[in-house]
Order: sequence, then structure tokens, then C-alpha cells
Amino acid sequence: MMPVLGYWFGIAWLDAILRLAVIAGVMTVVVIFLTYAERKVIARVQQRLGPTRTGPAGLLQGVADALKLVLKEDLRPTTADRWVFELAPFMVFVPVFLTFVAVPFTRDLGVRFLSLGLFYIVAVSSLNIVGFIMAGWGSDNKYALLGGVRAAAQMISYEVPLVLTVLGVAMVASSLDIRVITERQDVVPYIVWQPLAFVVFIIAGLAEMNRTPFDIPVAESEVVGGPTVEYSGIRWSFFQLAEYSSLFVLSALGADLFLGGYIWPFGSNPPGWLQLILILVKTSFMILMIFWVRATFPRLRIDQLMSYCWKVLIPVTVAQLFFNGLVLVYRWPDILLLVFSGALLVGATAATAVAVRRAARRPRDAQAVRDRRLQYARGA
Amino acid sequence: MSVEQWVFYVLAAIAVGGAAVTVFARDIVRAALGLIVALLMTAGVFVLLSAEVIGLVQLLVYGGAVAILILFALMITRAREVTYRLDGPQKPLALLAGATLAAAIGVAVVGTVFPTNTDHINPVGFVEMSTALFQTYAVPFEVASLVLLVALVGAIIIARQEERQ
Amino acid sequence: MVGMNAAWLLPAIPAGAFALLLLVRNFLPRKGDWVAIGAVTASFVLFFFVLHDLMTRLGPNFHGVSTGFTWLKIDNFVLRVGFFTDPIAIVMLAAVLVVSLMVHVYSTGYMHGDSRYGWFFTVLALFTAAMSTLVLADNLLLLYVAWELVGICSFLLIGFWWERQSAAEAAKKAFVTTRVGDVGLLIGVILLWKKVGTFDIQTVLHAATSGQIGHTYLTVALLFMLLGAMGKSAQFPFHVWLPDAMEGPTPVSALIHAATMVVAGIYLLARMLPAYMVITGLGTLIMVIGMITAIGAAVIACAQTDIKRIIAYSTLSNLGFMFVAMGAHALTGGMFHLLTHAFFKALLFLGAGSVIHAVETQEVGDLGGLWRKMPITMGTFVIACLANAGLPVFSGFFSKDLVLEGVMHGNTPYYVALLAWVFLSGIYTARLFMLTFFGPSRDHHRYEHAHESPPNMTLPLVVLAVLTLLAGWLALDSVGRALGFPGGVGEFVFVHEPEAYRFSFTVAFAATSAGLLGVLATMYLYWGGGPERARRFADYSPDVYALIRNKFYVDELYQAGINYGVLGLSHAVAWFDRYVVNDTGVNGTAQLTGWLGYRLKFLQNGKLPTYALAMIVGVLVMAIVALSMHS
Amino acid sequence: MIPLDQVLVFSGILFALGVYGVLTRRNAIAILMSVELMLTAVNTNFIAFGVFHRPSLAVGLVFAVFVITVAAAEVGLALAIILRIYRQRTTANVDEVDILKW
Repeated sequence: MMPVLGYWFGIAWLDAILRLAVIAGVMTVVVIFLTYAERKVIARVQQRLGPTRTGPAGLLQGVADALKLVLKEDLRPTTADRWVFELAPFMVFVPVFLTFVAVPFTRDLGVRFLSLGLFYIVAVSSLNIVGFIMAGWGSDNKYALLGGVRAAAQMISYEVPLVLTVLGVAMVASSLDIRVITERQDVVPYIVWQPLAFVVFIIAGLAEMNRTPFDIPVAESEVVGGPTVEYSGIRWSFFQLAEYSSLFVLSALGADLFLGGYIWPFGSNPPGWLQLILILVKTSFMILMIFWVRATFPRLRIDQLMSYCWKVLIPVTVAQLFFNGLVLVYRWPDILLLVFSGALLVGATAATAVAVRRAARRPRDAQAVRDRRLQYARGA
Repeated sequence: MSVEQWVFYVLAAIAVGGAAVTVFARDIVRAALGLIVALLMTAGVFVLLSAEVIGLVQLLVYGGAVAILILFALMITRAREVTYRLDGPQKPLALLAGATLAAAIGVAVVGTVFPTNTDHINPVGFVEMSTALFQTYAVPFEVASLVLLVALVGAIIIARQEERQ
Repeated sequence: MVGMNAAWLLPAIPAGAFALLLLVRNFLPRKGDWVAIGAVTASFVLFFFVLHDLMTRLGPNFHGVSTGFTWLKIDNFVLRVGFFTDPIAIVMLAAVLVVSLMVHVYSTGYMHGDSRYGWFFTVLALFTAAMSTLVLADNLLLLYVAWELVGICSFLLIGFWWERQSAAEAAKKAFVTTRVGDVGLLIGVILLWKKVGTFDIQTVLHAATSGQIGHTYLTVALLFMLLGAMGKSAQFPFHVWLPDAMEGPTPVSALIHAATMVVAGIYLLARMLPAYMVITGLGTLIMVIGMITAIGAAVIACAQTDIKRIIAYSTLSNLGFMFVAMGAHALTGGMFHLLTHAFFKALLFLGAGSVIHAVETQEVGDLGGLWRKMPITMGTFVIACLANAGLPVFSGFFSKDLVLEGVMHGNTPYYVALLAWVFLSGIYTARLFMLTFFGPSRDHHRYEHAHESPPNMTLPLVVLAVLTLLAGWLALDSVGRALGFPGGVGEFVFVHEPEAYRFSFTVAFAATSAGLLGVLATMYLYWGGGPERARRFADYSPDVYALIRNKFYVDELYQAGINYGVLGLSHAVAWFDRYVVNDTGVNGTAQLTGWLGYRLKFLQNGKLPTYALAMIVGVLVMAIVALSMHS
Repeated sequence: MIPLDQVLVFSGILFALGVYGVLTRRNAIAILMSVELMLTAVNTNFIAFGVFHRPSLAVGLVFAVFVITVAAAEVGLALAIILRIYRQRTTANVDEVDILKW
């Protein structure tokens, strides 16, 4: 077991409670910092300054926001379904919280090291869909409901490619233990062998987190914040907490799975401080990339989102799994993994580009889609 | 009484409560939420029974499945029906049947002497289970996947709106 | 060398001819009559090979030869189509084939120009096949099948001119009446089969004689079989169908209702005689039945005016006589009389047919003096009549004597009664030919129109007349030996031991004088001026004459039985059927079902929860039952 | 350490509740939920017997996997059918879908 967070007092239930407390604390700090970081990064990208007033260089802006939220009144619409409305933020937050449990940060630093860690994360992370639906439906608000439904459709769809990419890595490493997967990358990180998986992982992760360009469920200009529209104060902060926690967890997981985690490029067992630095750097890289995407791309339409998932992402990831299986079963050289995965990545990119260009040339398509949707909404 | 047993009681109680909500709730979304509670707690029971894989599969499958169920419920339940009585006229009879069934199962369980030694759990390892699933029962597994595929295709065909309508 | 193993060909050839004619007779020249005649001729020729083979094998330990093939096999139960050849069968077969051949030839003339000429020969072929099968059958089931087949042929041929109401009625009557007996036969066969486990006749007989079958059981079974024999052979009280059967064409009367089919009953008794001999009382019963039929029919024959009916009653009378022979266990005499009777009675019928063909009436009152016009017919007819009257030299004399001698031992009352029967035979026979051929012609127009029949009709008459003249001599040992037989008929056909024919002067004298007396008395009554004397004689006692004229009112009695008994019962049954079976049973069930269906259909309310509830309740009931059974 | 019969009683209660739901619900989706409940109860039994049996039976777990698979297939098809019915009759109430009656 890990020395840093070992069996404190040797009592199981006390140990569990302490661990939960630690997670909560770490997550809170991380989230506060991340909100600040995002605002700063995006501001820079957009050639603004971002928060500067609170604290040095605006560093305490997040803390101030958090304090404000905690102190704000917790409003609830009178027609809302009380229990559902009030439990929804927890239902969103708890799964993220639970995924945090299984992510190893260094060889010894982590809450729990599960032999089925990857599977556990995949399973648990799917649960927060229910939270969004609860929020959307419990608010008794049309926009909230619309957002909740959008969130459900999007997250269920993108869970499939996400699981498939993770599975690709697990196949190459032939383990579901995240630490084992990470430590197999002491020479070459899996982003080399599975470039397609890495790209799809980021895309699907964005969709899972409802982040731009897949922020359709919470789009302010369409559904004014979606499921969270009726929330305020501490409950709204839970949504925020969940969003940025999952951003952090997913980035850490991506760093572990694709970027060599706390090991690469310093051999099989670098010292502990180096491991921590490595993982922080790589996680930060992932997070920054996601911020970068947010600052760059416009929002997609929901039909484009769905088509992209079912017509591009799932086929190519399934194909990648198939080729992985071939290479692993017949013990072909590892380079073929890169060849297949890269070829698929190139193909998928090219196909997407062609489709995008063609769609742009046919504005009537969009009109037709809108007409059909209207027709459907009228119950035709 | 060990901690495990207490945990089991708590999980089971919550699961039964969720199930009760599922079948007694007047609101279909609440029923669905009760269902997911029941299913998650049952997954917990699976983990307690050292069948972690099945527990996780349960989470994975039913998290999405229940969400889909709610979506459909919202989609095809007319607004006035959301608060409409969900139960049919044969409620008393159904109650009687359910109670009798529970009693019968209880009597059967209590009255049965289970043939093998059941005083402690024998965990099934992940590898062991995978071997069973992919080697011993490879053909049934393939058939099951085929069933799934056929069901998927069938569902698409059934649900697809005719183009010329 | 073709021998007894080819016995199966005897029925098979006519059967093939039947199949051929049934399918393609209308496409054949002359409607295929030559096919039937050829088939019968072939069988007839083959018969001599079989006969020759049989004679070479004949000896004290010879019982018969069985050939055939398996018909069907169920587990270890085997049913054969087997053919059993022994002297009894051979004698019968001789009668069947000779008469059949003659009738076939005769029919080409008699039936000439008939609209269903081809059909007639088709059925004749079937009849020949069926009759041969009946005679040769080695098991009771096959015998029964053939028995029914000849019944069918009889039905078809009696009703040959079914446009005539009376013919159709007669066919039905014959069929229904014989059916009563046939059912008896079937029951008897089944009873014997249940006990012995096989249909094979020899096995059954062996079982019966060796005491394997209880006497009561055997008696019941044999009584049922006797019922069959009585029906087929038209014994009292089933005799009523035979005179009516004269509605059929005359060749049919000759073949089926005189020579062959009606003696099937006699043949059955002869075949089963060893079994009948086991039960002591049965012989007496058969004799009594035969005697009633013989005397009664002879008396009725004296007062009939239809030429064919007179001969038909004569046939009945002779059948009764043969029954008496069987009852007295005089097998040899009975079978011999069967043979000779077949010849002379067929001859009588064919002669009568020739007359009818010529004058187109059957009423003897309209005939007379025909001897000038039809000398050949007259000659052969007289021979047949003398044989029938049992006068010496003619075949009837020998066979009758053989029977009388058999009966005489220990059965004196029957012997005396048979002498009376001989007397009566003389009377009606003489009356028949006196009225037909002598005296003045009573219908001038018909007389003028009359002519001798064509050669294809007179030839069979001559052949049969020769046979009638000569066949009787076979009874004598010396004649039999000269022909190659081991002896006379007595040596040839026997049950236990050969009984050589000893010419008994007493019997011959008594019988001859009785017959002669009858003939002479009748000749006196009808000599010269016509029937006036006879009419005066009848007027002595008009009541008795009416009684005899009306056949003792048996038909009327039956009709009354049918009117009051059967129809009354039918009314009761019809009431029961209409109100109990139909209204309550059939309609009631339907209405109940409909009502219940109407009520219960509402259970089928189309709602899934209801169905699911029903399912769960079913599961629960089963679960509770299982639980309570376990604990 | 949980006794086997307690697990079985738990699953029995779940199953009975599911049966009650199937019998009493009118909304097709709600019926589907009750069916899921029943299937889970059955799965609990499979797993319980699988792990309590000695030597342990992987079969029980494998069967549970199959049950979940079939349940997924069933949900997919059932939802498609319900959707179709809804489009035709604008209701998901099984009481109103009774054209198969007498």
C-alpha cells in the first residue's frame, strides 16, 4: 500500500472517511485553481487580461467566487420536484468524485489502486448522466429539461468511443490496472502506438464534460445554461465542482494512459518528486489543450454532434480495436499498431474534413434538418 | 455481526426502498430514479459478494439504460400523463400476487437446505471468469453478442420512421 | 410343371381381367367380353393342371396344399393371402369354373345389345375371381373378404337393370338380408380368431377338434358362422331374397343364384364341418333348418307361375336339401349334389333364359307348346328337369341317393321327410316343363314370334346337358377309376374315411318311386287341355292354395315386422336423435360453448397487465403446489 | 460475510416488487423498469449461487453477464416497439393498446 496515504490508525471506516475528506479538499483546491486558470488562458488567447484584481495577478479570484457561491441564497422554484431538484447536483458530482478514487498520480500517490481501475472509472463516470437528467427534469423548466435531454443523448453517445479508446490502450498494455498501464510506457508512451485513441479520447472527453465545442446541453445562447439554469449558490457550485473535477481527472487519466504518466521519459522508476512533477506537467498539458480547444472552436449543432460520433468516431475506434487484436494475437511488430492507428486517424480526419466542406456548401441540408425536427416536434 | 453484513443490510434496505419507489411512485421519472438507486445498490451487493466485475458492468449498463428510459418516458408520456395515475385498475390483485410471491420465495428459501457448503464466499477471479466467458462459454458468448446485434438492428428497423409518410 | 402351387392364378387371372375391363372396356372391341371369357377359359384350363397335381398327391395322409404370400405383417401377427387346395375346394371349383365359363359364353347371346354389356362382363369377371378366392381361401379373413366381394357382385348383378324399380328393390333386399348373415359370419370369425390367434382354417379346425376351444365358446362361434351360411345360402328364415333376386339377368341367376354363390354357405359348412361335428346338437339344427327350407320351398314352387321363380324355389329347395346333407354330416353326398345341382340348375336357368329370350315373358301361363319351336332348348330342359326330379340315370339321381343314404343312418324321420321332398320335386319339375313346352300355346302372338336361340346360347345348353347326363356316374367307383380318380366321389371327397358308394336298391327304389309318382301325378293334372284340372284341384281348398301361392306370407310377415318394429323403433330413435342428441347434445354443446365463449371472451380484454396477472397467478399456484408437496 | 439465504430473500423481495410493478403499471416504460428490477433480482441469485458454491462457479457470473446482455437487447427492442406504438396511437399506456381483445 502507499505510504503517503496508508491505513491511518488501522481502522477501516476512519480510514475511508479520512480519504474522502482528503479527496474533497484536493478537489476543491484544484477546481478553484482551474477556474482561474481557464479564465486566464482564454483571456490570453482572446488577447484580454482576465482576472487581475483579486489577489496577486488575480490569483484569489477563484476563492472569492467560491465564497460568494457558498454565501448566496439557495433558490428552488416552487413547482420543482423537491427531492430530485436538490439531489441532482450530488448525483452529478459523486461519480466524478468516485472516479478520482482510482486515478494514480504517482506510483505511490493515489487514493486506491484498483486492479480493475480503468473499468471502474469507465463504469462510474457514466453515472453523472442521470444527475444532469435529474437536474433538467426536476427544475420544471423547459430550457433545463431541454438541456438535460441533450446532455443525456450526448453523453451516452460519446461514452461509447471513450470506452473503446480506453479499451485500445488496455489491450496494448493487456491490463486494466492503470498503474500497470502507465508503467508499461517506460520507453514509448501509448500516444505513439495509439494516436487515434488519444485524439478520440480528448474529443469524447470534451463531449462527456459538455465542454466546447460540445457544450450543446449547457449552451447559454440556446438553452441559457441548460440543466443548471434554475440553480444558484452552493448547489450551482457543485455543478462547477463536478465539471472542473472531471476535467482534472480526465486529464490525469489521459496523462497516465497516453503520455506515460509519472514515468516517461525517465526510465522505469524515477524518484518520487520527479514523478509528481512529471504527472503535473502532463496533466497541465492536457488541461491546457482542452482550454485551447475551447477558445478555438465554435459550438456544433446536435445533429452534427451525433453524426460525428456514430459515423466517424465509433467506426474508426472499432476498427482500431480490431487491428490491435490482430497485431496482439499474431504478435506482429508493435510498429504496426502505429501504422494502423495513424492511418485510421488520417482517414478519419480526411473524412471529417470532406464532410464539413460539403456540408458547408449545402446550406439547404441544415434547413431540411430543421424542418424535419420541427415536424417531429409537432408530433407528425 | 461483521461490518460486511451491516453494509449489506444498508445496501439491501436502500435497494428495496429504491425498488419500492420504482413500483409505487406516481411519477415515472421518480420511478426511474428509484430504479437506478435500486440497481446501484444491487451493484454494491454484487461487489460485496466479490463479483466486482458484474457490479461494474451493472453500473456501466444501467447508468446509461436508465437515462435512456427516462428520456423515453419524457418523450412519449404526454404532459397531462406525467402526473396521471400510473397504476392500472388491478392494483389490489397485483399487490396480493406480489405479496404471495414474496412469501412463497421466502418460504422456499428458508425451507431449502442448500446442498453445498455455503458458509463462506469463494471469490471468482477476473481471470477465472474471463476464461469461463471467452473459452468455456465462448460460443454462448458469441451467440449473446449476435443476439445483441440482431436486437440492435431490429430496434433500428422498428423505430425508424418510414420515409414516405 | 404347373401344379397346385399355381392355384393362386385361378382367381388372379379373372381379377386381372376385371381390372382391365374396369379401366378400358369401352375402348375394346365387343366391349371386352372376350377378355372375360378368355380369362375364365384360362382359369378353367389351369384348373385341370391343379386337379392333375392334386390327384397325383392324393393319399390317406393328404389334407391339402397351401400356397400364397404374406399380405400384411404386424409384429408377429402374419396375415396371408393363402390358397388351400383340397378335394372339397376342387369339387366346388369345378362347379364354379364350368358354370362360369358356360354362363360367359351364353351371355354373349343373351345380353347382346344391352346398353351395359361391357359392365356385365366386368362384374362377371370380378365374381369369378372372388368366388375362386372364396373357395380357395386358406384363412377365414380372406374367405370373409371374398364372401363380401361375391355379395357385392350379387348386389350389382341383381340390380343390373336398376332403372326398374323392382330390380333395385330386389338388389337392396338381397344385400340387406345377406348382410344379417354376413355380420354373423364376421362375429364368428372374430370369435374364433380371438381364441385361436390365427385365421388359418386348418389350424382353427385342428384347435376345434382337439378340444382347445371350449364347447360353449365353440358353439356360439359356430352358430354365428352358421348364420352367415344361412344368409348366403338363403335358408329359412333368410330365404326371401333369393326369389326376388330373379330380377337380375337370367345368366346371373344361373351362375350366382343357382350354381355358385348361393352354395357358398354349403361350402362354408363343408369346410368347417370337422368343427361342426364336434358339437352334437348343431347337426340336428342344421338338418331342421335345411328340412324346413327344402320342403317349404318345394311346396311354394308348386304354386308359382313365374318360370324363373319356380326354378328359384327349386334352388332354395335343393339348398335346403344340401343343408340337410351337411347336418347329417353326409359331406360326400352334399358336395356331390352341389356339383350336379350346379350343372342341372344352371342348365334349367339357362334353358328358361332361352325361353324368355324367345317369347319375352316369364309367366308360364302365357307359354305352352314351345317344343316345336325350340327343340334344342326343350331337349336340354327336359334332361335338367329329370335330373332335378332325381329320376335314374340322370346326375341328380346319384347325388340324391348318396345324400339319402347318408341321412338314412339313424335319422329315419328326416329320411322319410326327404322322400316327401323328392315327391314334391317331381311335382313342380313336371309342372314346369309341362306348362312351358307342352299343351296348346296360350298366347298366340308370342308363340308365333318364338324362335330357337342362337348357337352361342344353345351350345352351353348342350354342354351342360351332357354334363348333367354324365356327371352322376362319377359316383360309381369304377367310373371314377376309369377317369383317373382314386375312386368314385366317395373316395375323393371325405372327411374321416372314404365312403365308397354302394348302390342301395331300397333307397334308389323308394326315391325313384317317390319322384316318379310326383311326375306322373303332375303329368296327369296338366296333360292335354291345359291347367283346368290343376285349377280344379286347387279349388278343393282355396285357402291352402292361397297360402302356398303367397309363399306362406313370409314376405308380408317381414314387411309387417319392418313396418311396425323397425319403423317404430326408428321413430323412437329419430325422436331421441332429434331432441336428445341434436338439440341437447349437438346444438346444446354448441350453444353452451358459444354462451361460455361469449362470457369468457371478456377475459381476453387485450390488456397486457391482465395477461401478466394470469401468468403470475399460474406460476404462483404451481409454486405453492410444489412447495406444499415438498414440505 | 453475508449468509446465502439473506441474499436470496433480498433478491426475492426485489423480484416480487418487480412483479407487482409489471402487474400494476399502465405505462409501458414503467413496466419495462419493473422488468429490469426482476432481471436484476435474478442476477443477484445467479451471482449468489455462483460465489457461495464451492468450488466457486464462474458459471453463475457468466450467466449474469448473459442476463445483462439479453436485458440490454430487450430494452432496446422494447423501446423501439413502444416508440412505434406511440407514433401510431399517441400513447404509451398499455391499457389503451388493446386492439387484440376479443
